[in-house]
Amino acid sequence: MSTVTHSSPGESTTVAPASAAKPRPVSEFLSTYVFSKDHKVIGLQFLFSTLVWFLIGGLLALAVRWQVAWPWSDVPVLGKLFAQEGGQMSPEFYTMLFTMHATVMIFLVIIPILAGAFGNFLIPLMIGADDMAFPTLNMLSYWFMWPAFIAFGASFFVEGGAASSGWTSYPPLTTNPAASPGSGMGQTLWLIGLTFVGVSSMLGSVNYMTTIILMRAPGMTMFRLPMTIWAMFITALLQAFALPVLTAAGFMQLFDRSIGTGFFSPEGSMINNELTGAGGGQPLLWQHLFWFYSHPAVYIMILPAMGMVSDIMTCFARKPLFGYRPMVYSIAGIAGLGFIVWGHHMFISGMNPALGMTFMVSTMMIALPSAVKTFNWLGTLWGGRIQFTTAMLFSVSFVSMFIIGGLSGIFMAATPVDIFIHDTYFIVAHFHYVLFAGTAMGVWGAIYFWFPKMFGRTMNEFWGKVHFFLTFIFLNGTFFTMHILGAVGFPRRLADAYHYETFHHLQPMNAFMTYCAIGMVACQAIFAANFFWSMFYGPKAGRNPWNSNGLEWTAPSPPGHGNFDVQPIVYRGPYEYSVPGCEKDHLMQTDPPVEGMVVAAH
Amino acid sequence: MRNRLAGIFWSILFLAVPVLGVGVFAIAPSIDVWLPKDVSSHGKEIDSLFYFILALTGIVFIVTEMLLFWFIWKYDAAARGDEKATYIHGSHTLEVIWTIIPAVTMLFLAIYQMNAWADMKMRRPVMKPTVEVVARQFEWRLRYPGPDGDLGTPDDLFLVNDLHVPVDEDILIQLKSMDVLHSFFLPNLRMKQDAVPGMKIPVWFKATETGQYDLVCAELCGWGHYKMKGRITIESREDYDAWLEAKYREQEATQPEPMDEIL
Amino acid sequence: MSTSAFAAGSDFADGGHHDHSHGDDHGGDHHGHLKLQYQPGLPLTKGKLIMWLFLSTEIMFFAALLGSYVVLRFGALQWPKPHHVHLSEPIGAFNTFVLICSSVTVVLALEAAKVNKSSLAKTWMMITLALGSLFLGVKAYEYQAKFSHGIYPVKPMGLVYEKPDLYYASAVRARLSDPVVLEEIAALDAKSETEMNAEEIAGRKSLAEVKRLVNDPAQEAFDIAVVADQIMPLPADMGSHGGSHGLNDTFSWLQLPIVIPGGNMWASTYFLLTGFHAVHVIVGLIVFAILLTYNLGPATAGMIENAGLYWHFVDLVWIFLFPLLYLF
Amino acid sequence: MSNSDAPNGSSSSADAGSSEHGPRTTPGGLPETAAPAAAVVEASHDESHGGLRVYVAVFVALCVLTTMSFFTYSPLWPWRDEPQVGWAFMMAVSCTKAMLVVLFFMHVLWEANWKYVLTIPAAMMAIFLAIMLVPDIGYRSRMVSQERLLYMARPSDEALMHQAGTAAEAKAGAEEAH
Repeated sequence: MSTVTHSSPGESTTVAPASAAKPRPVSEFLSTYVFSKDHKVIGLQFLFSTLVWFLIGGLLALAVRWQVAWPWSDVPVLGKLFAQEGGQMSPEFYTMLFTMHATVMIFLVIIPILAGAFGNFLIPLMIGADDMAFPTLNMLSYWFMWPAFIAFGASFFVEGGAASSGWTSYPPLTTNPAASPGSGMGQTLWLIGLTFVGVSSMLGSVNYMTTIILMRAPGMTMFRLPMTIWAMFITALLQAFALPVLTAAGFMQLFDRSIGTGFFSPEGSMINNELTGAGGGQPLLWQHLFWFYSHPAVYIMILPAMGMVSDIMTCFARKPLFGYRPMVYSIAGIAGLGFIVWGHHMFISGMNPALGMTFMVSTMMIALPSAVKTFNWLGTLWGGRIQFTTAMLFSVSFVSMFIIGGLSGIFMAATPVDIFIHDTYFIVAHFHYVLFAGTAMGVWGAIYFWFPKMFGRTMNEFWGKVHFFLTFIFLNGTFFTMHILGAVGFPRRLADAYHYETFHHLQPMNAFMTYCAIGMVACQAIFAANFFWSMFYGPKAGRNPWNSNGLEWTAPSPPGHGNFDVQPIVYRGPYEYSVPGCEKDHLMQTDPPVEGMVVAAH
Repeated sequence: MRNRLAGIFWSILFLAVPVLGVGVFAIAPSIDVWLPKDVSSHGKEIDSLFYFILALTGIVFIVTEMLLFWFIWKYDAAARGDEKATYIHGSHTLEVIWTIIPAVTMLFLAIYQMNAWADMKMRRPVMKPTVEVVARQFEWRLRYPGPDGDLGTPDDLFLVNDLHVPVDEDILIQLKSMDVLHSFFLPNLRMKQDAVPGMKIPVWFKATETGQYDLVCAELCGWGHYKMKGRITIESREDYDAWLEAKYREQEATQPEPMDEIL
Repeated sequence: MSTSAFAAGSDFADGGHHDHSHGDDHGGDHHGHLKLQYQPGLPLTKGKLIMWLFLSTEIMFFAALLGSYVVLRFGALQWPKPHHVHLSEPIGAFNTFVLICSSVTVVLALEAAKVNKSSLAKTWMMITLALGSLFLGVKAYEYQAKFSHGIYPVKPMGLVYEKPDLYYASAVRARLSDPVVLEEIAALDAKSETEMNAEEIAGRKSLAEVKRLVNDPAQEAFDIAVVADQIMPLPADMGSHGGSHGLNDTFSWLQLPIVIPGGNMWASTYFLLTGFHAVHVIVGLIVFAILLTYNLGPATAGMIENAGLYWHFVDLVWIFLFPLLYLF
Repeated sequence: MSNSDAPNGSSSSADAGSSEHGPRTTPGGLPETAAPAAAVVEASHDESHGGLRVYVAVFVALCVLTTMSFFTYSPLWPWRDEPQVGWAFMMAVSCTKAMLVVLFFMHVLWEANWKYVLTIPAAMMAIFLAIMLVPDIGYRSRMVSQERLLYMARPSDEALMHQAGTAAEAKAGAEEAH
């Protein structure tokens, strides 16, 4: 196994020892580790919270898979909950499981781990700032997640269980408590939780943008920013503009549910032969408002991972990023187009078909920036000196998997094909390839990559690779098969589809996928063990264990309060690897220029 | 050659992605895990478009994944000796090429399918509805126009979950929902349309073969979503008329009063 | 010195927001970490930039609400006229005027603070606070007018029915057979005409007519419309809303269901829009109240400016809400 | 790529409009580019704009405009039968008022070019969202079901109410005359 030296030779810069941790009175524990305003602590708080929810979300997924593979069979462990039903899962419970799996994964894991954890940790470090522009606001953005954590968590224990109308929460199923007797309070808590996630994201995003615009180190122009920062910046932009719409819609739905307004329920609709109130609204209104946020949210969930993967990949290919500006423009393009394609979630929803046609064209166009990014990543690998570290393997697999997720998207962008595959497992396969095989792999890569900066120690490479290998195998086993199920038309969200003649023969395949899913969750134990073991006992990392270029690697590991012990001054972009005529194969952004060296600035 | 084996190992892992990926798609039809039998006239278009996109994405998939494999195989640090990585920031020409080619392809695809979409969802046949389907938790309520051919008259025929349509004729379904969102999904007819409360949405198709197939609800509609199962029977005009007649008589026998207060 | 120029670029930002002054707010003893210099970005202070970014998120928030209102309103086949729902245009116009005045006073407070006229700034700020409170007071009065007529967005309290149909008739019947109402009616019937004023005499007569009509098995749509008209007439023209006087007004205990075509959706959107606007006003007032505790000099000008930006935005939303809700 | 083939070590090809004349290698030179920017920050707070007179003028204009839109409510408004005219007029007035507030009270008139970057995308997106809602929600009656129509308030309901009102008035009048 090729490993990377952990002590950097390039570390001989001026530096004083890391700002020493002075012994502090116990009373300060809270302000330092709990209500800290330090972006790094907040980032780690986000990281740990989201990893816990990641585990919960994963377990929920396993329970979902169990029901899909072996419906109405006795569920291990969980079965105790259903003792009165003979250990089987009820369809209400199954509905709740997949709803909460998606909710937890999207709102409590992916978005906060990318923007909250990595955005917080990396933005000031990578742009050379001592902290966020508004540390208090930043702290609040973390603590506003807690009401959401509590609301979502508590909803499992209220009467009727948690929300069970899908993470899309389509009315009138959600606005009328009578429509789904299973979710009374749960759905309301869901909406409240969503509002808090929204407030938290909004606070975070305006703060990130302010920080990136105003607090870059001298010489760090916009086009010298690492891709991670560009991605975070544009993600913040997306959040700032799209999220308020969902917040507004969430309030409307909350009022529909609780006080009987009628924004989303039409007149004359009946539940169990009883009129549901005056109404006057339109269910499609929610869908439009919801997807106006949630489509950009899909990019919120992948752009930061794209940025981080670009940084990791250049570092371990020891090569400049291929096409820096096109990469930036394509992120911006994805974001811009992301706002005008939401209707492709609604092709068969009863939306005006003419509108569907316009959304189809804009959706097709979004393949462009995605293609540009993929080709540029390939271009980055081309001619490199690739080091197979765990972080690199995760990054490469991000590209490999994103290709699959991106290409399968074309199927559903084609409106006639979407008629058939909409709401089938084809969609499930598509977004799991983007969000799990894409984003989650990118996040793991980022954890392995920036772990030394977070904790001052490196993670174990061997077990990291074992973790990667198993995850990679199992994830493809789980999710690739879903494409085939989708081609049969196997619908999502069915507690039991085998009583349909068309889907009767798909049970063995689902069983196979469930085995893979169990393996996938199980092998995360390796990751967890590696993570915590390395936190305390891993080999000490120097400032720059990977010989990387970014500003964060000039700071001590872990950085002290204020991040930098020398004023970072930036002379070049972040991807100057293997510069001809330079002795080292990397040239940090802060390295002063040497006479006679030719660097093409981008 | 330090650690070349590791590079080979990981490269082959990534090579497995296109190999197995294509393999799965190649094997699936032969074990009958594939698009269900198509018995509609417009389904051909959807299927051929599906195959077209499959071929297109398949090629891109194979090419890009093979390139990925090749690059990490070839540019493994262990394989490159002391050689430095190529110092290059990108290529303007390449960027232009790989922007324009997908752009043209995508635009072609978008325009190419517009007609099919318009046929399926926009150019509604001019005729009276064959049947009205009202979705509700958790069943499909069907309402046939009866002898006079008009819906909403006292001679309407009411059935649940048992949809019959004549073969080789244009069918126009009037789709409604009584309570929440449902989705009218006929896998074998390649037809899917959400039923929205408060809306009356036309759905049309033409069946080409007789037989019995599934009618599935494809939009989450509550805890009983999974059991919202209907059947569609496609039969010849004579059989259809006879069936209608029989059902109508059955209804008259059991239900002496017209049910026009039911919506 | 060169460093100070940088410091000016970054630290001026803290004019208003004490969120981030190096070493100050981090609690404990981490003072004196390296003070970093920054690349000049936009010619804006941090506080102002984040306020503008926040305002753009607010634009989207109100865009969703207003957009929904507009499409729902114009998509409806029937929407109540302002005088059907007891909206008073002059009051709305007055409130617009109040908000505009408050916008001016904020600007004047800022100008005064910039030239270090602290007490003048404080006076303007007090006036702003007073105007904002006046706005809320008027708003509360308007809400009260709706509530007193049974127009709520809330289910059990709202009395609004969309149309005079069988459901409406049965709701009237149900209310009329409520024991409390029966008792009151009995008391009313027992009264002699000399104890009542003319209005009550007429009211008693029309109540009897209503009772007869809703219980008439042969009632027609027109009869139910007559019932609805007796309970709460829809004024035919603007300007006559003062004259819309029905049974519900004569006998406040009666609280019979009323008919306002399109009234439920109207109530939903009206309370949603004005409610969220009022919440923003309240937040603004809290900010102003906090500002008043400071010495309003040039040092706090940044803070006043940011608070002012927010307040102007709130004003801006009302500028669109007023015609959309009151005059359309 | 295209822009700035500046040799390695050139400082700050500064974005956001500040010029690129910073000295090459020495960090000490950097603040030279920074100084003008800092000056701009200062400048945006001096007394070169605004002033009581402008604010009062804007205030008067806003009051006049409010009165104008309120005028559509008065009996003197000539287009009582065509509400669309009034709507268009009121929206125009509102937009004018909004512009005045944004330009003068929010000082946008005197701001640098960032104002376009920040305000225009938000405004465009807001308008786009509303426009895209029109075909589905703005035309709710497009594919409306019979049931919904049955329960929906329609202009005929209002007409019926007015009819009832007129009848009641006539009856009351007759009684009085009697």
